[in-house]
Amino acid sequence: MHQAAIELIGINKSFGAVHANRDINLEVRRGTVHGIIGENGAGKSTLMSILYGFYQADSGEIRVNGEPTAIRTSNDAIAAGIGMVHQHFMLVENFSVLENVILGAEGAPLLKTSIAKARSELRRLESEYGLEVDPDAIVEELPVGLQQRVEILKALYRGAEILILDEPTGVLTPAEADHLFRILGQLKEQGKTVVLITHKLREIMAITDTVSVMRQGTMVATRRTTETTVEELAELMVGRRVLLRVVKDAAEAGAVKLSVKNLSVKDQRGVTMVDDVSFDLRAGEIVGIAGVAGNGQSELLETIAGSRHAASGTVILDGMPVDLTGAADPGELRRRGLAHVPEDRHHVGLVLAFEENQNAILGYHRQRRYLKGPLLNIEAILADAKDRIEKYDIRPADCRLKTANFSGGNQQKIVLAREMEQDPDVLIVGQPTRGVDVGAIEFIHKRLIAMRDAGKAVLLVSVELDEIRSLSDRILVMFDGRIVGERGSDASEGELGLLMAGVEQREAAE
Amino acid sequence: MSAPYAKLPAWADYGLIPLVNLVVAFIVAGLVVLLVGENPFRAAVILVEGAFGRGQGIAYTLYYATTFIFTGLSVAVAVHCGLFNIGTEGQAYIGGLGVAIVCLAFDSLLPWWLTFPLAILGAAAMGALWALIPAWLQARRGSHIVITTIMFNFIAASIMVYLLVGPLKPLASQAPQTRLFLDGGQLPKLNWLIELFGGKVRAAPFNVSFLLALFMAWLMWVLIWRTRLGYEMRTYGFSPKAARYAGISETRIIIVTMMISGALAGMMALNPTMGDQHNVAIDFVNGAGFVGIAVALMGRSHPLGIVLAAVLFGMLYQGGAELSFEMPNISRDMIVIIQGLVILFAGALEHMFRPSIQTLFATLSPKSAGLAVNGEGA
Amino acid sequence: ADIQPAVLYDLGGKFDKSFNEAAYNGAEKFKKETGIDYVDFEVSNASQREQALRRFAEDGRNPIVMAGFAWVDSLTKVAKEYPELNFAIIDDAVDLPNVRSLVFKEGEGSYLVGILAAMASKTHKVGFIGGMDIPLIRKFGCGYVGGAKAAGATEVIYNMTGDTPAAWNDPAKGGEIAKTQMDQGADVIYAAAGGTGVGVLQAVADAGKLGIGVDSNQNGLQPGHVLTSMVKRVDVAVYNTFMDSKNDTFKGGLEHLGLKEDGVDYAMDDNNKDLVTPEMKAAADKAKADIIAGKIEVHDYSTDNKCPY
Amino acid sequence: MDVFIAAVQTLDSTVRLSVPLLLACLAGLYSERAGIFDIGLEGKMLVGAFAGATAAAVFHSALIGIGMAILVSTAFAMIHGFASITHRGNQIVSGVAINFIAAGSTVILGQAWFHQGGRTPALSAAERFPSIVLPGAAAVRDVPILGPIYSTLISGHSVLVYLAFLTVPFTWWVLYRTRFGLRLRAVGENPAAVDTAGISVAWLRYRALMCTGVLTGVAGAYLSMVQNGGFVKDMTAGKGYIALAALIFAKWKPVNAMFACLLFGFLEALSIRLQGTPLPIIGRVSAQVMQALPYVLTVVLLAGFIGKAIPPKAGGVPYVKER
Ligand SMILES: Nc1ncnc2c1ncn2[C@@H]1O[C@H](COP(=O)(O)OP(=O)(O)OP(=O)(O)O)[C@@H](O)[C@H]1O
Ligand SMILES: Nc1ncnc2c1ncn2[C@@H]1O[C@H](COP(=O)(O)OP(=O)(O)OP(=O)(O)O)[C@@H](O)[C@H]1O
Ligand SMILES: [Mg+2]
Ligand SMILES: [Mg+2]
Repeated sequence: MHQAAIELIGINKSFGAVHANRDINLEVRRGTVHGIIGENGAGKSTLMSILYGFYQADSGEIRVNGEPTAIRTSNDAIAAGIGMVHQHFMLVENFSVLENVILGAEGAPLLKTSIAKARSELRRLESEYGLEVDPDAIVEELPVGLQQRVEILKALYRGAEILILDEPTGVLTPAEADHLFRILGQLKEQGKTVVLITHKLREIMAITDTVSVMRQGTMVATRRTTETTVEELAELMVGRRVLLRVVKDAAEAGAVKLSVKNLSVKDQRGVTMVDDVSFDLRAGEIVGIAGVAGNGQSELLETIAGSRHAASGTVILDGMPVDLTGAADPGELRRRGLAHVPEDRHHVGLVLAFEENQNAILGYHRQRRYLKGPLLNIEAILADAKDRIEKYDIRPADCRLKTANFSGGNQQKIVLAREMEQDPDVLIVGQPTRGVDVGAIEFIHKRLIAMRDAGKAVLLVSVELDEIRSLSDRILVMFDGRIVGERGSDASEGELGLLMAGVEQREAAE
Repeated sequence: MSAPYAKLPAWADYGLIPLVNLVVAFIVAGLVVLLVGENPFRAAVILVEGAFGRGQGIAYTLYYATTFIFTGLSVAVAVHCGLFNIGTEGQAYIGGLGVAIVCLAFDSLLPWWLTFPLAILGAAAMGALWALIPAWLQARRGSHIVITTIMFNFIAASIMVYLLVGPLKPLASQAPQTRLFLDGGQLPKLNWLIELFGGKVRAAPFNVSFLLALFMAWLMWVLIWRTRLGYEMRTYGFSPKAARYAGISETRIIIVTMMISGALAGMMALNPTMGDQHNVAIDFVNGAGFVGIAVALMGRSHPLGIVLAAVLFGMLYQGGAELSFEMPNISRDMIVIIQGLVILFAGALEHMFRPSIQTLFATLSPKSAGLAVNGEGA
Repeated sequence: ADIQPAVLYDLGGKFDKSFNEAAYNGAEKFKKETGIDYVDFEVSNASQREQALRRFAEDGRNPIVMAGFAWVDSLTKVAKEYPELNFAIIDDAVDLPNVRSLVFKEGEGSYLVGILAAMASKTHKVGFIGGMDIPLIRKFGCGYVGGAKAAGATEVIYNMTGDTPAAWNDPAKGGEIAKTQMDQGADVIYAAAGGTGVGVLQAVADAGKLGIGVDSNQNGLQPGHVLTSMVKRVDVAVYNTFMDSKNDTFKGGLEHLGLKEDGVDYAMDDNNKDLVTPEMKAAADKAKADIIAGKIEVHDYSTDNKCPY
Repeated sequence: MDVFIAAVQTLDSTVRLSVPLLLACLAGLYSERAGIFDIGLEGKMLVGAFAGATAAAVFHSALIGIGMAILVSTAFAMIHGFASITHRGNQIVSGVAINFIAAGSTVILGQAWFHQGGRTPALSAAERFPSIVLPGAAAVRDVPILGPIYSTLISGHSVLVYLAFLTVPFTWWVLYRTRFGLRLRAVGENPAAVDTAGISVAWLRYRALMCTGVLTGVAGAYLSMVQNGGFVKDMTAGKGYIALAALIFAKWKPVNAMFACLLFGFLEALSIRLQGTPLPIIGRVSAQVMQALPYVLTVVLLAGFIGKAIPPKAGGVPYVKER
C-alpha cells in the first residue's frame, strides 16, 4: 500500500488580496506525526482547512493514500478518513457533549438510536484513550481542555485515520498536553496519521517525526525532526535568529503597588470561582500565577481589573482601596495607573471590526489627549497608533487596516502596545502569548521584562508553565480558586505541576 | 470569493453596484407593469420624470425624502449600537404630540422661526421619551427591545387617537385632528430653492425641515465617527464584552442611544405637520417608520447612504403618484410592489452582482486586480 | 355644458365596500347614462390630497368631487384659487361659494336600522362594531343606540376595532368581536367598520345570527343573514353633483342629506325581504315618517360630541 | 355561574385569537432557530391568506385552497432564502421587502381577478374549514363546570385550530428528537460547526425556511378560510409582528411559544370582552384604554417576570467563511 497518507500538490489559496497559500507541496507519511510550524498568518490553518474541505483551494491537487481525491466539503474529507481539531473549536456551545459528537454523524433520522450508539462508542473511546468527559455535560460549561477532548472525540467517532490538530496545546497545561501527546502516540501506534500545528518548538521536538515550516504562505522547508534543532526551526520560521531563552537579571522589588486581601468572587451561577485569595504585588517584580485553566485565574484577573464584581475582600491599588462590590469601573482603575491585557483578545481586548487605530485607544478613549471637547482627536489617535506600530513592529504597518486582518501575534502586540504605552504602575497580563509565534513571543517577553526593570509591577497569568517560570520572580499556584502555594522562579516544573494538580491538598486532607 | 479577484474602486462599490441593482429592480418591476398591460418603458420614464423632471416633482420628492431621512437616521443610530429599534413609527407618532403642544400653544404668539426650535425640542423630547421606556427596560430588566418597541407602537396609536378625538380636536370639526396651526406654526416652504435652479414649483410641501434633516444627517455622522459617545456606541454595538472591558456602562449607552434614536424619529413629525398639513392628524406617520428600517439598512447605516436611500424612496412615492395619474391601470398598490422590489434588489440582494462585477474588473484591468499580498505575518 | 368630472377617494381606497366605493358607483352611473367619462384618483398619503386636487384643477376638471372629511383643509386652499371651478366634498363642510358640502345624517339612518335590529332581536340585546373610535363612527353608533333603545332593546353592546389603520381591514378581529358580542347575548350586530365589517357579517352568518351592513347595500354579502344595510347615498350625491354641473344648475353651499333628502335609508331587497317582517317594516317606516315630519328628533353626535342615548 | 360561563367564553375566544399568532410564531421559530431572522412573517401570512381564499373560491375546495396557501407562502420564504442565504443579504431588509411585495401584489391580483377591491369572493361552507364538534359535546353541555368547558372550550373549533395546537408538540419533537432538529438548532448557534461536521449550511437553512413557509401558509389560510370567508386586503393587520414578539417572549422555544400566543390571545379577548359593556364600578372606560390594555400588560409582564431572552447566537448574521 502507498506510503504517503496525504499528498498536497501545488495548493494555492487566496482570501481576497491575501495569498494565504502559494504552490504548497506537502507529503505526510502514514503512521507518522507530522508537525507544521510557521508565523502567525503563515497559512497553516488555511492549508489544513483546505485539506479538511472547509476552504476550497483555488488550484492544486489532494491525494489521500495515493488516490487523487476531490475534497469539496468537510463531508468528503470525513469520508476520506480525515478528522480535524480546529484552532477555534467548532463546537455548539449550548449543546451537550453527546450532541456535539453525533452532529453530522447521527445515522438514523431519529436521535434515540444514534444517541444510544454514541454513548457506548464514547465509553469505548474513553477507556481506550483515557478521554474521560461527561457525555451529558453542556460544552460551554466545560474548561477548554475538556472542550478540546470533545473535538478529538468528534474526529475519532467519525473513524478518522488522519487527524489534524491546529494549535491544540495553546490552551492546555503541561499535564494536559502530555496527556494529549500520549494519545497521539497511541494513535500513531495504531497506524493512524497525525498532523500537528503548533507554535511550541519543544513539542515539535518531543513528538513529531517530521516537521514542515511555512512562511508567508509558502512552504520553506521540511526536516526529519531528529535531524534539526529548535534554533534552526525558529530561524526558518521567522527568517532571522530568534533568542528562545529569556535573559533577565534579579529583580529589586520596591514598594507594594497592588495588595489583594481575602478576595472572593462568584460567577453568575453563584459558584465560588476565587476563594479568599490574598497576595501583594511590588514595584519592579513580575509575579506569575500558575494554574490549570479554569481554576479561577481568569476571574481573579478580571476582578482586579474591575470588569467583574467581587463577592468580598479588598484590593488596594497604590494604597487606595478599589471599589469592587459596587459597580467597579475599569476606566477609573486605568486612570489610577492599572493596565490590563485580557486573556481573550478576540472578543474582549479588541474590537476586530475596528480599524487598528480605533483599538489603540480602547479603554483610554476618555483621556484628554484623545479628545477635543466631545469630539475625538483623530490626529492624535492616528499619531499614537502609528508611533506604536513603529515601536512594537506591528505588521502590516497600517493603522487603518481592519483589526481582524492582523495575525494573532500582531493582534496581541496591538493590545500590549496600548496597555504598556500608558506607562502604568501596575500591569496585569493574561495569556500574553497564546497562539502567538516564537518571533512575537520573544518580543513580548522582552517587553514584559523591560516593564519590570522600569520599576513597574507586573502580574502575569499564564497556562504556559515555561512562560511563568522564565518570566516570574515569584510564582503563585492557583487551584480550585485558592492559592495553594508560593514558589521562587527556581521552582521545578514537576513541583509546580503537582501543586497545579492540587495534589498537596489531597495529601493535607488525608 | 476565489481568484480572479479585484479590489473594486470606490466609485464601482458605491456607484456602479447600487446602480446595477436598481436597474435590475426596475426591470423586474417592468414585468409587473407589463402584466397589467402598460408599457414598462413609458412607465419608467413617467416615474423618473415625475420625480425629477419638473421642479414641482423634485419638490415633492425631497419632501418625502425629508421624512425618510429622519426615520432612517433614527433606525441607523440604534443599529450602530447593536439595537434594533422597530418602534420608530410610534416614536414619530408621539413626536407629533410634541409638535402639537408647542404649536397650539405658541403659533398665535410667536413667529415660525421661534416656534420651530421649540417644536424641534418638543418633538425630539417626546420621541426620546417614548424610546426611553423600552430602552430602560432593555438595559435594566433585559426585556427585548424589539418586543417592547412593537408594543409601544400600538400604545402610541391608542394615545394619539384618544387625544385627537378628544382634547386636541376642535369641537365643531368632524376630523380627528388638531385645529389648523396659525402662521406661527407653519414652516416656510423651500420651493424657491428649486426655482433658484430654474425649476418651477406651483405649490409643494417641500419645507425647511429638509434642511434640519440634512443637518441631522451631518450631526449623526459626527456623532458616530467623530465623538467619544459614538465610539462607545460602536464599541458596544460590535462587542458588548469589549465595551465592558473599556469601562463603558451598558445601561447608559443603551439608554442614551435609544433616546437619540427616538428624538430623531420624533423630529420626523415636523415635516408633515408644521411643514405641510399644518395640523396633527390621525396616523400622519403612515408607515414612514417601517420604510425607515429599509432606508437605514439600504443606506448601510451611513448618513450619506441614508440620504440617498431616502431620496430614492421619495422618488418612488412622488414618481409613483405621477404614474398612477398618467396610467390609471397602475394603482397605488402597484407602487407598493415596485417599492418592495427595489428594497429586495437594491437592498437584500445588493451582493448578487458583486462577484461577477469583480471578476469583470479583474479581467478588464489587471492593474486594479489586487496584488497577491502575502499573509501578513508577525 | 360639456364637463370633465373628477372623483377623489380617501385613504380607504376606491373599493372599500363603503362610501368611497359608493362615490365610485355614482360616477359610474353618471358615465353610463350620459356617456361622459370622468377621471379619479386614490390618495395613499395625506400630502397627495392637495397635489391631486391641484392637478385636477389645473387640468380644468369640473366638477371635482372628493370623499371624506380629511379633504377639508386642502379643498379650502385650492377652491379659493379656482373660483371658476365647482367642487363638492362629502362628510364635511367647506364654506365657499363654489363648494357644495354634502353632510349626511348617518344618525337618522342608523336610528332606523337600530329599530329593525331591536325588533329582530330575540334577546333584546344588539351589538355595534365600529372601526376606529372617531367622531364619524360615533355618529353612526349614537343613532343606532337611539333607535335600538327606542324599540325596546335592553342593551347595546358597543365595540371599536382598534386604533391603527388596520382597524378598517381586520375581518378576523371583527369576526372575533362579533362572536364575543354574541356570547354576551347579542343576536343582531351592526358593523360600521369598512373591511372589518366583512368579517362581522361572516361571523354572524356562521352563527346563524343577523348582521347589518353599512354605507352601500351589503345585504348580498351574506344573503339571509344581513338584516338590512344602512345605505348612505353617496352615489346619488355624486351623481347629482355631476348632473347639476352638466345642466349648469350647480349650486354651492351646505346640504344636509338625511331621510328627508333620501341621503340615508335602510336597504330592502330580495336578500332580506324574508328577514324584515311587515310589522318591523311598518315600525321603521313610521319612525322614518316621524323623523321627516320632525316628530322624532334624532340626536346628531357631531353637533355637541355627545350621545344622550 | 354566568361569571364562569363568561370566563369559558373568553378562553374560547382566546383560543381562536391565538391560533394565527401561534402558527406564525412557530413558523418564525423554525427560521430563527436556524439563524435566519424573519420579519417577513406578516407578508408570508398575507400571501398565504390570499392564495388560500383565491384557490378555494376558484376550485371550490378548501383543501386545494390551503395547499395553494402553503405553496405560495413557501415560495415567498424561498425568496427570503435566496436573498439572505444564497446572497448573504441583510435578513431584515429582505423581510421588509417581502412585506411590501405581499401587501401590493395581493391587492393588485385580487382586483385584477375579482374586481372587488382586492377582496376575494365570499367562500361557501364547502370552501372553508368546518368546525368539528367532538363526540358527546352536545350530551355533556349541561354538566356543570366540565360541560361548558368541554362543549365550548374544547369542542367546536375548526380542524385548523386543533392542527395548530398539535403543531406545538410536533415542533418540539422535531427540534429535540430528530436529526433535522439537532442540526437546525446547531446551525442557528454555530454554522461553522455544522459546516465542519460535513453538513451543508445553506441547504439546511433552506429547509428550515420551507417549514416557515408551510406554517405561515396555514396561518394565512386560517385567517381567510376559517376566521373569515374570503380575503380582505391587509387582513393580517400586524399579526406577523405580534407573532415575532411572542417568539422572543417565548425565548424561541415551542411550548413557551404556545403559552406566549395564548397569553397574547387572552389579553386581546379580554380587552374585547371588557370593552363591549360598561364595567362594574368603573363604568364605561374609553375605548382606547381597552385597546391599549393588551400591549401595556405585555410590557409589564415582560419586564416583571420574563428574564433576558438570548436569541440563537448566529441569528441575523449571514454565514461567511471567507472575507
Ligand atoms: N477566513 C479568512 N478570510 C480572509 N482571510 C483569511 C482568512 N483566514 C486566514 N486569512 C488570511 O490568510 C492568512 C493565513 O491565515 P492562517 O489562519 O492560515 O494563518 P496561520 O498560519 O494559521 O496563523 P496562526 O499561526 O496565527 O494560526 C492570514 O494572514 C489571513 O490574513
Ligand atoms: N474571517 C477572517 N477574516 C480575515 N482574517 C482572518 C479571518 N480569520 C482569520 N483571519 C486571520 O488569519 C490569521 C490567522 O487566523 P487565526 O484565526 O489563526 O488567528 P490567529 O493568528 O491564530 O490568532 P489566534 O491564534 O489568537 O486565533 C490572523 O491574521 C487572523 O486575523
Ligand atoms: Mg491558525
Ligand atoms: Mg493562532
